[in-house]
Amino acid sequence: MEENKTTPNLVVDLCGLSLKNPVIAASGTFGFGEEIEPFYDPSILGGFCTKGLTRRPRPGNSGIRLQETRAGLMNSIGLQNPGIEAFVRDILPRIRRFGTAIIANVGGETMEDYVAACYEVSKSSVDMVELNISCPNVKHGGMAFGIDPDVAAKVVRSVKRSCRKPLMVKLSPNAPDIVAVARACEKAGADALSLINTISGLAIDVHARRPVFANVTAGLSGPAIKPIALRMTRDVSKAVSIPVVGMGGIETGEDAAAFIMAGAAAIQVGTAGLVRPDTCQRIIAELLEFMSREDIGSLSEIRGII
Amino acid sequence: MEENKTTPNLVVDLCGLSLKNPVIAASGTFGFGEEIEPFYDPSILGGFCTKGLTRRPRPGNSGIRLQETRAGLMNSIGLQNPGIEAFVRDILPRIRRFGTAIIANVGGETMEDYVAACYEVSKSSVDMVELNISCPNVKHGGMAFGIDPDVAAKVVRSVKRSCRKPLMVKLSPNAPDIVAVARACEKAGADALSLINTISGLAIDVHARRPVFANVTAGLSGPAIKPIALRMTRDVSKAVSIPVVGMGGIETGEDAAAFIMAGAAAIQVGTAGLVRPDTCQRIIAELLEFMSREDIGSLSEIRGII
Amino acid sequence: MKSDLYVALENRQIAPGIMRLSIQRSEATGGMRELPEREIGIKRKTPLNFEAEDWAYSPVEPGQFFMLKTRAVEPLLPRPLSVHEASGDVVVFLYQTRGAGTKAIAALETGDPVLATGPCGRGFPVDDITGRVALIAGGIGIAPFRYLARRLSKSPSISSLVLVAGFRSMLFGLEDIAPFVTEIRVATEDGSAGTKGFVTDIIAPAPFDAVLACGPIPMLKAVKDSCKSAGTRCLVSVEARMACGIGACLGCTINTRSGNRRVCVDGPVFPAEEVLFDGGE
Amino acid sequence: MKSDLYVALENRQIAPGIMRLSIQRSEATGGMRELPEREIGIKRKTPLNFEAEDWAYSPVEPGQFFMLKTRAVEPLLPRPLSVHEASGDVVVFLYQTRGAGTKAIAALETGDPVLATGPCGRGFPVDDITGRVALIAGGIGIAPFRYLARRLSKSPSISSLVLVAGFRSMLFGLEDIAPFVTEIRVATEDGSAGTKGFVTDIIAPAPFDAVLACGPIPMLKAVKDSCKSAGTRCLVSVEARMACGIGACLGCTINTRSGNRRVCVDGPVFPAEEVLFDGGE
Ligand SMILES: Cc1cc2nc3c(=O)[nH]c(=O)nc-3n(C[C@H](O)[C@H](O)[C@H](O)COP(=O)(O)OP(=O)(O)OC[C@H]3O[C@@H](n4cnc5c(N)ncnc54)[C@H](O)[C@@H]3O)c2cc1C
Ligand SMILES: Cc1cc2nc3c(=O)[nH]c(=O)nc-3n(C[C@H](O)[C@H](O)[C@H](O)COP(=O)(O)OP(=O)(O)OC[C@H]3O[C@@H](n4cnc5c(N)ncnc54)[C@H](O)[C@@H]3O)c2cc1C
Ligand SMILES: Cc1cc2nc3c(=O)[nH]c(=O)nc-3n(C[C@H](O)[C@H](O)[C@H](O)COP(=O)(O)O)c2cc1C
Ligand SMILES: Cc1cc2nc3c(=O)[nH]c(=O)nc-3n(C[C@H](O)[C@H](O)[C@H](O)COP(=O)(O)O)c2cc1C
Ligand code: FES
Ligand code: FES
Repeated sequence: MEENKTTPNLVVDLCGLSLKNPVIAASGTFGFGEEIEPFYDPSILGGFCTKGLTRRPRPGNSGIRLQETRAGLMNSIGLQNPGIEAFVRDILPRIRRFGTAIIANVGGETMEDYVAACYEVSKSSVDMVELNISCPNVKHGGMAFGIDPDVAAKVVRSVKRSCRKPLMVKLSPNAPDIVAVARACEKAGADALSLINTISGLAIDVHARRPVFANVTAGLSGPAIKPIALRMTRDVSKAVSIPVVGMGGIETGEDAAAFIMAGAAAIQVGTAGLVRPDTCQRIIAELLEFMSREDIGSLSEIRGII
Repeated sequence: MEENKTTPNLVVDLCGLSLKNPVIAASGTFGFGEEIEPFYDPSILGGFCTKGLTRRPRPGNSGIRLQETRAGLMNSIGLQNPGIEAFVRDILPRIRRFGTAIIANVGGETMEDYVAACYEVSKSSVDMVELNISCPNVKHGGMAFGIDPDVAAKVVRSVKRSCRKPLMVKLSPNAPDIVAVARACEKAGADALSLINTISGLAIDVHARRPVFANVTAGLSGPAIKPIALRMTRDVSKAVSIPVVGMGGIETGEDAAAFIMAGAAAIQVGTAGLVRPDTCQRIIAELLEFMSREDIGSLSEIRGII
Repeated sequence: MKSDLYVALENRQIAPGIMRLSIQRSEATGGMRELPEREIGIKRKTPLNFEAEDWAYSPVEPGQFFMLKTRAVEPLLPRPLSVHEASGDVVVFLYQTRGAGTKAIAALETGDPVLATGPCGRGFPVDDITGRVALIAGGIGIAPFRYLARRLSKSPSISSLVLVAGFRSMLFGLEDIAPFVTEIRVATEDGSAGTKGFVTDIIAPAPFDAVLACGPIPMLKAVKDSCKSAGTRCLVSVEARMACGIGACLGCTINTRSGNRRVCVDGPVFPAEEVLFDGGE
Repeated sequence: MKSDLYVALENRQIAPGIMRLSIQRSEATGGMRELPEREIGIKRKTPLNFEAEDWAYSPVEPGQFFMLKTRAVEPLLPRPLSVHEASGDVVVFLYQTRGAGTKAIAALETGDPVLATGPCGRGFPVDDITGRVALIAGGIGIAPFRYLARRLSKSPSISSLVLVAGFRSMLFGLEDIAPFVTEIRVATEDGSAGTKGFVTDIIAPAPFDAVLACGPIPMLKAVKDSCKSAGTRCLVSVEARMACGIGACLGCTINTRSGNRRVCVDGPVFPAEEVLFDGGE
């Protein structure tokens, strides 16, 4: 075999933001990045998304917050976070040194919340804003904005007006028509899209004869949902011309390659990073290895070929 | 502990059809019932659904038809079947002796197909018709009818006019709003509903750089989808007053109990029966054991309590 | 055909990536339905004396297979493996570790329980094969040929039995078959043993009354074609992805002259002229 | 805190449903990142001599825990287990087999690889505990107390150390702790050993300077309340469902006087008065 292959190029341009590689740690599964430091240097990542931030601090949901399912994890955290102000003041200065793209994931309950929160956080040194209109675990707001294309367009348009950083909109797999929402967000000015957030599911404790979660339903993530996430990533990629960041059940470098073949510009890793802290590091290495083995020089050679 | 408990009562009334117990083998995973005979006496079942039948014989899809995923199975069989006529003439007389409810699962490509097929098969000795308006693996028809409430209502109304047996409509989890479709089917005259059919997913062979399935997407079933199926079973049960038959990833007696607590009148077992031929037999035993242990005398005590 | 609990007796690597597994169905496990959480208390190694008798529980045709599932939760589905030998209360498999399923099988240790459903499908019609016979194996396709050769060697209507085996590089499984055949011919793709090339380079079907083949699709196709030209009867054992293995899911169908057939119950052995490789011809 | 590959040295049942697992982090595995498919070639049993030294890799606080994951694909998530002992390159766990995760751990055999992340969380502040000390354990809550008792027994500022242990019926783990405490009191719910009743029936906090408790929530709540009345300092080790164990997912939060706290990094040991059992008070 030929031996003088060059190392594959993993660099990704995400609407102007240059990422070292396409591997981004997903919101809510990576804290604010500090938790990973004992395990590896976060600078190796393409980037990471912060835990969902809201205008005001939120305590999150009470009761059980996690339930494992076959090859999956259900969660009902409920956007527990210290609020944008505390994030920008106390946390961001500490994590800026990581030398990787910081994407602020922003949640909300009202249109005004979203606009104010995105404006506020976009004035800071974060590299990008990920607008979470797809959280299934908050009663008023969150997912409601990601369900209807018109409502999604409205919130994106409003946020976009004052958001000073590239705006990535995170879509909900629970939308009746995720492609329609994607198109509406693109038209409303989104710079990029990310998908999927968790899928609404139900767990029942048959012995106690009640739902496991206080909110009854909760969001399903992990390897179980990968085929569904991959299908949606392809559907949305084919429908829009802005970059799409795919996620849902990614565990390996080959999973990452599959999402890129389905059209993703970059990918995010959530649940698999909870299973093992060094997962993202391993996925980057595996993706490089896969590309070398299969003689793929850069991601654009395989992006969207399916 | 008290020892003189009576055996729990598993009998289910499904719109006039009395089932020995709520465990029904799901369509497409049980052939025409004959394959199970070497393993157990099919008369122990509440009933079984035949492989999807169509007006004319169908060869099904070519290419790879199965792909395992984490805790799931993707299939793209494409309604391979001998057609209603051959079923009624050659197969039904042989399987009538099983002494369990036979539910004819009917697929189609056009409104006329559905009406003719249901009429034809309902004249035979089958106990019930399950109208499959949710097969994701057939290009024209199938799932398309289960996506839009108005279209679903139309096909149900038309079929119902000439169908001589109770009509159960099988819903698609790929519908934008499964509850709206359920309500429309109820209003159009459905006697019962069953859900969920498989969820549309995508698998990519990253080495070959192409989709695994010739149809690109295929239907996901098995334990991976259980939380989603359970959520939809509850949503639909709460929205309609006709009986709902729940399925999706059921593997154990406790899983069956969870679906019943979520509102199901009965349950179906698909993929788990492929993993081990004796699964339905085991689920019946486990459900009995669960009820005895938890001191539940009959299913109505727990049905819909969540 | 039954679905029962067995115990792993021995699971041994016989060549890189190639393992041999023996499982035992015994009184102690025959009645059990569930995979126990820890090992069953059976560690004795039954001496594998295959000369004596056939499988004790039902007739087994060479080419039939079992669906095997270990205690591992993943992968979900059982995996089909051909009967390599069957005798007394023991069944032996020869297999190549490829993906998740065969890896789970490779992890079995003596005493571990295995759920096995079988014997499944239709094998080679031993009583119906006569005269000069060639067995053609490609790689792990050699697995069913030990039991097939033993059974054929007992048949008075067989006059000669030649094994033609092709490998990528490493040879395996030959010594188990040697006692039962009149001749062995070997080809390797890299020329490291036998003739360099493919099995089809070292056998011409014309002198044979029957050719029985098992191996990868391109090989089966080539064997089919050359048998057709030579007018030699040809039976092939076909692989397909399976879920149930008992005919219930239609996941394993192949296209044949008589329409779709399920590999798991109508096969895996088919007359070669029946099988439409590449979906059509 | 690190995530590394260890090898199971010994995994033994010490009472019905209760197991003790020792794992070793050695030069041979310290650098490995992946769970190999078959066992690693380390079968030696390190003599477990815990008198001598502390864990070789970093200081371990009693009450800290590791997240353990075996090769089994299911369950997906690792499981938290408290440090029962830590010495040299060996960590020992005492655990009860409950669901899928602990069952997978119970299936570990000598030589099997285990992925362990730890030591995680905040344990008991050994240097900060003085005078007359009571350890209160409910059931498997006794697990961290062997290492805790050994560490406390070395502290010159401890004047007495009483272990108060409650069980449903069967006793376990006591003999490992006995050498390090001045007194052991036992209660069983069925009265089969010690006093019939709950731990709270056999200890009054007043005579103690500190009470350290680990066990089910209702017990912790009762201990907290009686310590409050008595004015005795009380520390409790709390359980919560965990996904990551490193503070990244917020799945393990409990409600405290200072708001939500993550059990995995802010705990599992908390001052009892901080913890709002039942979400509020
Ligand atoms: C009737 C029958 C008898 C068989 N007998 C033997 C035997 O005696 N010894 C032996 O080593 N193998 C035998 N096989 C093949 C064996 O079952 C496959 O190796 C196995 O299904 C692949 O499973 P896996 O878990 O190793 O790989 P998987 O992880 O399932 O897949 C690995 C790769 O193999 C492919 N694959 C999956 N299933 C099949 C299949 N059924 N056939 C071909 N490719 C597949 C997939 O596309 C994938 O790329 C037999 C197959 C059949 C159908
Ligand atoms: C910091 C910490 C230290 C621990 N130390 C030990 C120890 O030293 N020895 C020991 O035996 N156990 C210990 N545990 C508990 C152990 O982790 C649980 O037994 C385990 O999480 C349950 O997992 P499973 O796979 O056995 O059961 P699962 O199948 O996950 O669940 C079985 C049942 O346990 C419940 N459950 C799940 N997770 C937890 C949890 N974290 N706490 C309480 N209940 C739960 C579920 O509701 C379910 O009903 C500790 C837990 C924590 C948080
Ligand atoms: C514990 C947990 C918390 C999460 N919190 C958030 C969040 O705050 N904001 C958000 O947009 N997504 C959140 N998610 C969703 C993930 O970012 C991701 O979209 C989803 O888990 C699918 O990817 P995965 O299968 O790789 O986990 C959360 C997921 C988990 C498991
Ligand atoms: C191989 C296979 C074939 C199927 N064929 C049909 C079919 O013909 N008609 C139908 O209504 N559903 C069909 N289904 C869907 C199942 O009946 C069931 O709705 C689905 O698999 C979810 O249940 P499970 O998770 O228990 O398998 C098929 C499923 C599988 C796995
Ligand atoms: S594998 Fe199910 S029909 Fe053959
Ligand atoms: S378990 Fe993830 S934050 Fe504690």
